[in-house]
Amino acid sequence: MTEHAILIRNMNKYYGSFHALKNIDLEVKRGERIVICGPSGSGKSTLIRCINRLEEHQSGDIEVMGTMLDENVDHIDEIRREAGMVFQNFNLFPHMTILENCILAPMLVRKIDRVEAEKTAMEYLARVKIPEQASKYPGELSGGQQQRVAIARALCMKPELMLFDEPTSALDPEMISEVLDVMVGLAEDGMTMVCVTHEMGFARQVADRVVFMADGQVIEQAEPETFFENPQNERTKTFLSQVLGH
Amino acid sequence: MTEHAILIRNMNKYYGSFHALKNIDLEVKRGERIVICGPSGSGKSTLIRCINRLEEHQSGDIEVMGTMLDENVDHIDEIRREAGMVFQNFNLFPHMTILENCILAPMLVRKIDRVEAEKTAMEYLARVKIPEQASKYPGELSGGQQQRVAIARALCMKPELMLFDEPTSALDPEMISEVLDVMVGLAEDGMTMVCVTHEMGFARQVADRVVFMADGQVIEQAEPETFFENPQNERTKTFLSQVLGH
Amino acid sequence: QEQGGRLKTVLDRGSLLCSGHNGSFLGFAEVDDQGKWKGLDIELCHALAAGLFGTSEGHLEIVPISWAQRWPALQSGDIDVVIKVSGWTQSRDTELNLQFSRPYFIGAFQAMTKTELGVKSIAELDGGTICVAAGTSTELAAATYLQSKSIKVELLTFENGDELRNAYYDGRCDAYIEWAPSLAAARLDAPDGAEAHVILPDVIDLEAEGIVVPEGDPKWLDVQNWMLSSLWFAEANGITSENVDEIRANPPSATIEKFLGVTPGYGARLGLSDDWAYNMIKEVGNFAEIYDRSLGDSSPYGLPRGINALYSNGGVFYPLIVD
Amino acid sequence: MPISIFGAIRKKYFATPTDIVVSSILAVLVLWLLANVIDWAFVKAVFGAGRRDDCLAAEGACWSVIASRWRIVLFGLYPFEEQWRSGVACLIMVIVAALSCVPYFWNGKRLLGLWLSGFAVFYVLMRGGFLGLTPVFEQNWGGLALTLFIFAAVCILGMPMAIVFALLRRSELPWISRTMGLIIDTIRSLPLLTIMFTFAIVSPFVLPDWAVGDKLYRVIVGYAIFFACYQAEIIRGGIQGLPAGQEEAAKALGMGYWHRIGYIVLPQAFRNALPPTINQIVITFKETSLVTIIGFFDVMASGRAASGTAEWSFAHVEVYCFVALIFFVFVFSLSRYGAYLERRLGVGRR
Amino acid sequence: MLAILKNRHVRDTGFQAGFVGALVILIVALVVTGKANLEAQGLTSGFGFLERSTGWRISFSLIDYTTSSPYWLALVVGLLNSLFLGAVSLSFATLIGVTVGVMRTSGNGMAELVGTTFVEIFRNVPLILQLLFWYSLLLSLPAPREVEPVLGVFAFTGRGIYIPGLNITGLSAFLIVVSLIAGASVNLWLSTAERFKTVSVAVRRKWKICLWLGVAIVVFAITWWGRLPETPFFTIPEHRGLNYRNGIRVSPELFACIIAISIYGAAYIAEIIRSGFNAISPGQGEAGHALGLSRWQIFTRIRLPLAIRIVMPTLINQYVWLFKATTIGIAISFTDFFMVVSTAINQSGQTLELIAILMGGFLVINYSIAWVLNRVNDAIKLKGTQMRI
Ligand SMILES: Nc1ncnc2c1ncn2[C@@H]1O[C@H](COP(=O)(O)OP(=O)(O)OP(=O)(O)O)[C@@H](O)[C@H]1O
Ligand SMILES: Nc1ncnc2c1ncn2[C@@H]1O[C@H](COP(=O)(O)OP(=O)(O)OP(=O)(O)O)[C@@H](O)[C@H]1O
Ligand SMILES: [Mg+2]
Ligand SMILES: [Mg+2]
Repeated sequence: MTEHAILIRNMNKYYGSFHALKNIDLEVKRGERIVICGPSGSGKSTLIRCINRLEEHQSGDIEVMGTMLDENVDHIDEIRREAGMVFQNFNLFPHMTILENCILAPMLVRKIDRVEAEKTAMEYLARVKIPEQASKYPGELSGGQQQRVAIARALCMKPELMLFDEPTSALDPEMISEVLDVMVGLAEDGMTMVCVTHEMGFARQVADRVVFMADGQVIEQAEPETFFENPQNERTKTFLSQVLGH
Repeated sequence: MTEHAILIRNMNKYYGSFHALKNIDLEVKRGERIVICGPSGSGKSTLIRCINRLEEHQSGDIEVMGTMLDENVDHIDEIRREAGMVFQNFNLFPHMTILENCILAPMLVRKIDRVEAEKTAMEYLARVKIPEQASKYPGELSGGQQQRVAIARALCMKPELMLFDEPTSALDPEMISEVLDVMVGLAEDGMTMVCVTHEMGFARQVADRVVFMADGQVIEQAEPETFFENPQNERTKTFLSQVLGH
Repeated sequence: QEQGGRLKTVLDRGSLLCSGHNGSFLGFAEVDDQGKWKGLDIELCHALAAGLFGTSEGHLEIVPISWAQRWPALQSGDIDVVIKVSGWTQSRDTELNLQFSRPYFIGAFQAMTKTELGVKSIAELDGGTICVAAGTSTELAAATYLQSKSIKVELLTFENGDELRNAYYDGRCDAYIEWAPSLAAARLDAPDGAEAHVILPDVIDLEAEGIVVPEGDPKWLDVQNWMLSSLWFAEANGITSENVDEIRANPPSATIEKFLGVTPGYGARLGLSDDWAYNMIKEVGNFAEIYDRSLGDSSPYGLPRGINALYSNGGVFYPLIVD
Repeated sequence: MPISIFGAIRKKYFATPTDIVVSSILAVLVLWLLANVIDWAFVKAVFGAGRRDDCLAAEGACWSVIASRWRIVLFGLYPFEEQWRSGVACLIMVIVAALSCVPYFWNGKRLLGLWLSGFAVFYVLMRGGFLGLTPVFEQNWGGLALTLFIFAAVCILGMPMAIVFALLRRSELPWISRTMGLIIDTIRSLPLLTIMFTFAIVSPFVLPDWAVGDKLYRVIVGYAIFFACYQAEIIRGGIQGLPAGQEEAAKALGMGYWHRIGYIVLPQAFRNALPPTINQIVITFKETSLVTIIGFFDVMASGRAASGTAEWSFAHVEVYCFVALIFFVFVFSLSRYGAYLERRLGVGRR
Repeated sequence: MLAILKNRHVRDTGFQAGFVGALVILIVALVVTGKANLEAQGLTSGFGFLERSTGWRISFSLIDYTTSSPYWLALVVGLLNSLFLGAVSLSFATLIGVTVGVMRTSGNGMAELVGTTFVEIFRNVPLILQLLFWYSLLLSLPAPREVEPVLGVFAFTGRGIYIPGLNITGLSAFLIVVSLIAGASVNLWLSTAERFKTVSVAVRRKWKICLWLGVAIVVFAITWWGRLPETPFFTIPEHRGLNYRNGIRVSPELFACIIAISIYGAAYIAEIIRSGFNAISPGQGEAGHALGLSRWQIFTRIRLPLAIRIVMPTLINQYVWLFKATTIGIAISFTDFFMVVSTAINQSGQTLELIAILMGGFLVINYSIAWVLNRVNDAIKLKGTQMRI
């Protein structure tokens, strides 16, 4: 068992001829909580999606939980099982109830029997504070509730690592905090987390490290204190002044 | 030639059993510029659409430019020729170029020959500051440009009276001013205008009178000064505090 | 297919796949009120099945099939034999790799027209319109005849027998060329009565209708030929479905004794049971009976035998020698 | 503001002078047509079995032919004494079709189970050969039962094919999707008749003997492939209507290809594609009538056989009307149901 | 080794090779079996038979055809007949369909009722039944002897419909239609193509005048060249003997096909048109009203053009589908392409070759229809990104 949850070395990603990620190096230790930020189009989503192979990278190495992300299909499956992901648009399955959303993957992928899976699911739904919605359909929930279900669904797979891609950016202001609360709770329980977000308050509160990206490159990494109080790079400064200025 | 551009007396309008306009009385003199405002659903659009018979009223009299709006189809045609209208959603004809949009009605309705109609159209397009777009299609223009074309199209019929139904409410903020500029120019040239809008700045600047509607009734009419500084009615006050509060 | 293949295939299968119709063809293949096939062609199918298996009951499948599909269906094995009023033409015989049995029905092509037109011969139809069935040898014969006699008429073709007849009744054409049996049937059946129509005497052509089997299968062809011959033999010798048991019990001659399978040989040579002819006669009767039920006096058509009678009655058919 | 009934009628039919003229002309036309049809179909018509001679004399319709020969139209060549089986089988098919309109059955497994079991009962009942039921071979099936059989078989066979085609068509592997696209486009631009014709006539030549099978089944296979190509495009449309995030979310949960397809993509795609699917099924049912041209004894052919006898050969229009009515009842109710579904889904769409 | 099998690229390549390979093998196997089976039956394969003379008639032909014409000519006759039937009936279907579609969205209750009834009846009964029905109806018209021509020039008889006509060959009539369609297409191209945007309207109008002059000359030339020898150029039907002479006779088979396909197609097209009209936002009509346009002007200048643009893609599919439906003509023996091929199979036994020709023919025709219509669609579709209409 390696001590690294994620290890990215010299990774490059192209969309056609567009160089979306340039020589990315990133290490995430087990139990570490990383916040990635940066201007729009800087490649944050792309990076996080490369980690569980929703996008394919072209060169360099990615290792997740000690498994090398290569062309071997078993490795890809392995990594996806270990990394839970939460999207900006929730992406709940609208034709299934909340509970079914949560038990589907454990039953199919982890081969857990239904009773067991439901038990786990109800636990996590309780944890994100919506156990009473279990038999509703996603369309009947508010955005904030849906995002919490999405988190619970990912947790039901008992991942070692959680990836968040702007989990609050599609939400109305009053719902953002209820989702962030859940994420803070998760962080406090010691989950390894990589989180793309513009919620700087959240970054300050829970992040072990903030990674700043621009133009497909990692420009700066630092602990939140240092990052917010004393950014080194010009780009970072401009960005922070914009984001915090609001 | 009457001195009234519009004369509405005791007019009522029903949608089925819903009483949309209640005992409306309204006079608009030639050259006068009226702004109508009021909360959503108060019947502003309905009122303005009754004036050129896009909606039929059930009782009371409407007289436009001295022509009585009754069942006589010639009267309706006459009034529609004299009253230009600009809609919230522009409603340009997407299968015709800008120029064709502008010359269609003059040619068909006023029987003006093509060369003449194109000359007039280009004049008005120049006036709304987009002569260079004449051969493009509406789909190729921005919203603000489209709305200016819609104004030019209405002007090409050389109407005595212009009706505006929230001409800026479907526009992005940066486009609103370019449309309002055109309208201010029009007002300065002495065009009779009836304008439904929530742009209070515009109302202050050009309106001779502001009409406030609520629940299908005209609640209050006053000069802009009086209306904004010293509203009489409770409803007006609440409304103004909301609108100006933003 | 190897030699004798089709006979063996049929016997092994235990049932005969015979051609039917997608709709009906008056007198030859129709459906009665109970949904059962009847008509001359169908009776021959029954005869064949009875000969092969002792009885057609449970051993005969009438496969509905359209005109256009009979050859491909035969070649592909969808059906074993085409008994579907098919004329024996050279191109069919040679290019299509079909083999015809001896004819079992002779149809003279004639024209029927309305009495009120007062027309006496086909030549007088010049300038008119004539209806004819599409893609059949009728069409070809009519065209050739009209061409050779320089008669200028318009030929209209129809795929379907019903359509064709109705077209004529409805005045769609002045005359209607078909082989005589159909004409007679149509005339008797005319909505305005038989008297309103007259069959012109000109014989445009003769068509000999045979049973069709694939080429290169002589044993299967033999069965067809001897089935037909047996039906005529029975007729010539007065053997009917009524009296066949009686005659078999005390055969008047050694030939008949052999024919009915009392003494062996008649069937074995064909690869059939020796009493096959008996079974056949027992079930469907001799040719006269079949004809009578389908087209003759016992049918609504009442078509006289004419040329289709045995040679002894002025017709052209004759049994082969049973030895 | 009260509006009188006359007012409503006036508004709807006679609002403007043009409306008055149009309405009046149309009304006269409709009444004239209606009067003629009623006159022919009822007033001057002959009812009751076996009244051929009355028919010949009458000016109106001869419904007598239907009274005498309706069983042929419905059951075709099926043995007379056994026709109750054919009738029951048809009824079962109708019930199955009706049941699949009940939302309870709207999931893959139940629908499949319903149709398969319904179809199996249909087949066993028709074919017989057990429990003292005499065997009746396919050649003797006919009329409505044959039409329903072909229709059901085409749907049951075609639907899974359509799914496979659709999945291959949108495969990420370019050669597979391109080849499948070519096949689908080619088959879609051929007339159904030529496909049926080819499968009926040509396939025996190009298939090895053991694979040939009965002509009926060959044509069904051909029709099913044709159906599948159309339906595949419909399903593909349904899949494309899904947000990309659905598949990604499933991937991120570690679900494999078949799980994603089976649990996430297809159930939603079918829901999206329901209205066009019903439309396609309606068309399929109607076009089943084409098999008569390639020599089957379906309800069209049996209709023609019903009037194709010396006795009744003048009464074909009446038989056509009867057959048309049969089709109309089936097709109209199906398409109405489709329209209802479309509205329902349209309202519920978020 | 196992690792290689787990490699995604290897797998992908494997799947693709497997799929395409299996398909190729299947096709090869079918062809080989087919050849073997046919040889076993002693049938010669190959396309040599196309040169042989047919020996059968074709009742309706646009070009010269006799019983001694070769097979390929018969096939051409069939193909032309199919195209002819398709062109005529699709035109009528469009005409009727648009009318009914408009009726259903007209706001006149009576028109809506009639339109709805029309669509529901004709969409819900199989085409083949409708065809047989119209055919029986046409055949039950009285015989020519008993028919007095309507207006002195149109005779509706059980033997066909007689209309006045030019005495020209069918082929030249066909060519005239083709040149008119070509003229219309070029016209459309001139008025919509991007590259002529810069040319002023007046100049374009001159071009169009030249274009139509050219078309007129071509049409006239074709007409002249295609005159039937020794007949007057223009004739009207008249009684002669048992039949009508002169004028143009439309056979009941053709006429029934045209009616059936037009009406069946119209029912479908009407639905498409209706959905197109419903998709237009009411604001478009209101804008027209506000400008003082009349109802008719709004309809012809705004709503109809918009509706057509909206439904064009759906219509294209519908046209291809309807063209395929013309094969139904075989049910009443209209000698279209399919009927000719079917007869040819029956007469020559060259099953495989003829089926290949049949499919090839339809593929070419349908791809051409789709291609042409898609060009039209590209030419007229709404410009720009804003698709809200
Ligand atoms: N599928 C794709 N094809 C081509 N280019 C893409 C694709 N997805 C993203 N890009 C480009 O890659 C760059 C990085 O995109 P990415 O979505 O990772 O940005 P981001 O940092 O997540 O931005 P945001 O904050 O807006 O989500 C952008 O310039 C984007 O246009
Ligand atoms: N076609 C219609 N049928 C029935 N009710 C209608 C119709 N159009 C408008 N109404 C109703 O009439 C009332 C007045 O509508 P109107 O559109 O005139 O309001 P408005 O003042 O223009 O509001 P907004 O600021 O939202 O445009 C509303 O309650 C509305 O629901
Ligand atoms: Mg992003
Ligand atoms: Mg409004």
